[in-house]
Amino acid sequence: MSEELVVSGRVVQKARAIDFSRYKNRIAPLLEDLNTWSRGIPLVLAFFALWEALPRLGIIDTLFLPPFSTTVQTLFDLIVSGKLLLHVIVSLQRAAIGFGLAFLISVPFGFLMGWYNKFERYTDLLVQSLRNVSTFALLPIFLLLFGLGEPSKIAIIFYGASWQLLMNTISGVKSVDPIYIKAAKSMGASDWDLFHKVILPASIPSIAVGARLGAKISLMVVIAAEMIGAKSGLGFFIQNAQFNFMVPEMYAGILALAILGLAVNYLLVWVEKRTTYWKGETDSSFLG
Amino acid sequence: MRKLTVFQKSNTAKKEKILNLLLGSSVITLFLVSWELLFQFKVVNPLFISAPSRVVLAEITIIKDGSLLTNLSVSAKEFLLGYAAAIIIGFPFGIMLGWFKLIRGSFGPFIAALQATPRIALMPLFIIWFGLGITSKIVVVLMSAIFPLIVNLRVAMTTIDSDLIHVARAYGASRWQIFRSIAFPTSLPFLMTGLRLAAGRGLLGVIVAEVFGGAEGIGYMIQYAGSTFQTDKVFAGVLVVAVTGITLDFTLDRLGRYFDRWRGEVAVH
Amino acid sequence: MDIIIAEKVNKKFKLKQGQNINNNGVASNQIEVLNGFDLKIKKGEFLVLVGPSGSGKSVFLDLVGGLSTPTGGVVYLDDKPVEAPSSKTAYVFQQYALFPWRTALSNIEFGLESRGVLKEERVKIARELLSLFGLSDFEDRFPYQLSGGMQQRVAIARALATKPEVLLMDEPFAALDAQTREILQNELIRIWEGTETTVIFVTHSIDEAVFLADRVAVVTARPGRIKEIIEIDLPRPRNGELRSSNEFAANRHKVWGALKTEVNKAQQDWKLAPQFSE
Amino acid sequence: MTNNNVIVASENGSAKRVLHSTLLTAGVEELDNTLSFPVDLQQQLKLQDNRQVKLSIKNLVIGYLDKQTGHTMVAVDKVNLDVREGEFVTIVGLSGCGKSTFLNAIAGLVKHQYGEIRVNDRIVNGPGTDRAMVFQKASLLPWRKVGRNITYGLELGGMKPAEAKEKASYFVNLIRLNGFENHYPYQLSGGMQQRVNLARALACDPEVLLLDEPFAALDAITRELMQNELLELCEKVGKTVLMVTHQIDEAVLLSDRVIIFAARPAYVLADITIPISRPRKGHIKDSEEFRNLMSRIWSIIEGNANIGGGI
Repeated sequence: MSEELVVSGRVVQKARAIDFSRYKNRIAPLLEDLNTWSRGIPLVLAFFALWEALPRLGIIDTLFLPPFSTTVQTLFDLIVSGKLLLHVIVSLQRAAIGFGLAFLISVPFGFLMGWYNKFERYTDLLVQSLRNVSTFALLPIFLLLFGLGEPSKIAIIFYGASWQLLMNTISGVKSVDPIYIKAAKSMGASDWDLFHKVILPASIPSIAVGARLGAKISLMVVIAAEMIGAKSGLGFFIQNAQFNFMVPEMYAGILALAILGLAVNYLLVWVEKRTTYWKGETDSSFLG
Repeated sequence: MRKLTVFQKSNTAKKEKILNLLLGSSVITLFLVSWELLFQFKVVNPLFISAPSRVVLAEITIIKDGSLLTNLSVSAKEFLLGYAAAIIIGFPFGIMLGWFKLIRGSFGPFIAALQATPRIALMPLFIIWFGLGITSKIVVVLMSAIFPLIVNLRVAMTTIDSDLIHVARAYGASRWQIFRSIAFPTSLPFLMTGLRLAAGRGLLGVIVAEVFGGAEGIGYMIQYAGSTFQTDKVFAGVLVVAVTGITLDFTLDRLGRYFDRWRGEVAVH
Repeated sequence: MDIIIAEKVNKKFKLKQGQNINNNGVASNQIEVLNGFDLKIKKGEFLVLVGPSGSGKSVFLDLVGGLSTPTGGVVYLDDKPVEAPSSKTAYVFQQYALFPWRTALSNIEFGLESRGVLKEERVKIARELLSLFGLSDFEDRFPYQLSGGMQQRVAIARALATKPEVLLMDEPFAALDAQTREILQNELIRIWEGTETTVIFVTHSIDEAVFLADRVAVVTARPGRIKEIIEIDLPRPRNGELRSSNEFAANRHKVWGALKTEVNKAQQDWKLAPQFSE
Repeated sequence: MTNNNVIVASENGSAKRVLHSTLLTAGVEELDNTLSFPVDLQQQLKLQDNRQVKLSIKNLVIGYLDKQTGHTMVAVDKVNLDVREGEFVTIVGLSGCGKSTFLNAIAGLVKHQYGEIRVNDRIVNGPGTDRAMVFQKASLLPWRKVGRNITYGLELGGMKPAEAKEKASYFVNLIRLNGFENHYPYQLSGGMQQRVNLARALACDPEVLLLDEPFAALDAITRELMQNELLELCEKVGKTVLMVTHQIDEAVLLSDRVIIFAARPAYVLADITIPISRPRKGHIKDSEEFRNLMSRIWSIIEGNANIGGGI
């Protein structure tokens, strides 16, 4: 109840000042996030309790569902012994190489397709057709072509992740507001200026979303590829556990994968926000 | 700002479209012809890479011996049941998730975790639970298809134009009336997008499920042909999957545009 | 001494694929926005273009700015035909068009960068302009952190940074609320009266036109050409009080009189346009 | 709510007043004794008018919680206002002075803390069909065609679509959009959309029509045309209207009375009768009488802004 609040005009001024500084405050949205998420806690706890109770009470056979504590214990043991880490690193490595290649090739190609109308007219139909060929249906072909080793896995990750990156780059370039281009031209910007000072930064948000979705696909494809033909990696680990009926290990593997997936997703959402800091949106929808 | 009327079905638009199609297919033809030539001149190993002509022959063979029809009907059944289940569960769930804050908060962590986990890793789990039969495959399709629906409907509910809600309230609309006259129409285009994405994912789910633990279906056929080095048959199977996917996508896209017609496309100058 | 001369300028647009408009009942994919547009603009004057929507006022600015070329006729800038964006002109848009990924300061620097001005010099010029508009405390803000009025001030500063001879302003205040608009008009006239820049200003607001202009050029309904040029005989320097004077009202009356028939014509046109239903 | 978290901030002449939340719940007399306002002479002159009072606002106080400071701030401070049948009253004031909040409260979209709103002598609390609001943005339902947008309010009120459709054609005529019934909103220009918005409100046949800066989103020329159109329309249908605007010329052109609100919190600074005879035409804007009225209103607003510390 400070004195300055009494005079009306200044109150308005003050509220305005606060309004601007709010954008720099990074804690508020975080707190809001936490607040939303805290509502989820009861249900999450209930879920874990049920997971623990059902097998313990003999309602579900422990062969199908080991109790939650057993699963966590197994996961813990696997982490401590370093067995799991090895598989995780192998999987991440494959995903990263495949994704990196996709990024290096798709993004420049996307710029070409987005900017040069003629180029797109020729290539669009082919791209659309190939994009619609299910990655998993192609898996046997990749195996035939590249054998069971690393190249086939990286090739298929590359194939899976490329399309999303390509599509998002194209739409990013195409949706650059023409007024920016007009403004830059009116200030005498050269073609190179136009590209690296306007089109590139303007399409980054869209590319960042493409990268996030592409990374998700990479993770999915690497697991799939490892489940079919590999001797290492998280996918192999889970599949192997199932074959040998090591049910707790299988659950632990899936749990580890869920955690890994969440971590990767959060990381990418963070990267996305960092690259688009100038948009000033505090949207925390990583569900998309 | 002034709007210009757009006649979507004008002759010039049609001509442009046909031209684009011609240009595009010329590139595809080039692609196919060079593939065929590479094969004919033995530049590639025929064991690994088939040729367009041989794929067509294989396609005819599997149609004639009935194996395509048998496998296709199995896959279709798995897909349709899983897809339907995804709609039945995903539609109301997505709407509730967007409309009620409490539900959003409660289920948020589960959805985030499930979304972030590659669903394929759950495949061994489903096999343990539901066996190697059709049920586990339906569940995979369901799990693949449901998230695009949920996410799209949730987004639809949270992006409703607040000005419209304001208007409705000013005219004395009840919460149910607001839902029916504003939230529902808003969500329709999102629903169509969701359905389209879900179809793509569901199709992917069918193939994955059959490749991994199937004894019948298109995915199994491809997988089996691959492991026995019948390359032509692999490509024939892939072609069937691709054509199905493109057809489904095209149909749902058209349907989506119908529900989106009030948005219109206008040029502003 | 005329700095800009437009002679018999014609401009037609081909619409994007799939778009047609209705020209007196005939569907066409060409639209004629300027036809026989003649105008001479004196060095250092403040010229305002008013006219109904779609009468090609903005298109004329694009032609002067070298962002597009006329279909027929010539636009001369300093006796040379305009063919490409020139360093003598600068543009201010209704939508501000600030680059959202640049801060206020580096937005102002943009035009100077293309001209190869050194970093130190650029920052110095940009800071001076920011302080001229009272925005010194906001140099590190991104556009989304600024109000509409502030964004437009930065945009004007960005245009002035290159010391243009001709400033092209395309409805710069149309997106602002009534009060901010008046404040910015006052600010613009204060700053402009201290320079020798020629301004071509497009607006829909008659009050704005009368308040700012040396001369108001009324443009006809599409296809646009100059219908009438009205000298505004109000004294300078001008300030907000002028708005309620009788001379102001008299000038306003003159402009509205010239404009009214054109607006009505455009209205007819506009009712014809969307002539299809589902 | 604790008893010390309300700070009413307003500066009226030289008196500085601080109102505690206890007062918000106190009786009328106590409040009336605490705060007395200079009543403009014209207000008393108004009493001779014996048309029925359609909308009556007494001691209206609207507060809101300022999330930054956690204090309850007062947006509208004890406003009294009577609008008689067929009268066109306009509220002007600086942006953010609380006039839109005031209008929203009358529409029932914002809760008021104290005082009462009566329509036809009946206390209203919440939205109702006796009032209809026209917003600044046309906010038409984009998936409905023009005809069904006009009948939206009627349908919410439970009217059968067939019956509503009949009504729609009358209003389509009224706003001169014949032939556009089957167009989607995106196919209309801004001015046309706003006309549909107006028709949607009129279709509900409200006792009081509320206009919230109805033409602020339009370009200047369209705005002038729309003002003329509204002038004509109002003289035709003879509705009781309460409008909020930024545009002083708009206020003077259209209104019988112009109410000037002080800035934040809002209270009535002045109530000015516009003595221009009806029917009016748009060109009266260029008359000296009109300009004088405008500058008089402007000087009151400006004077208040300077006292308030400047905006």
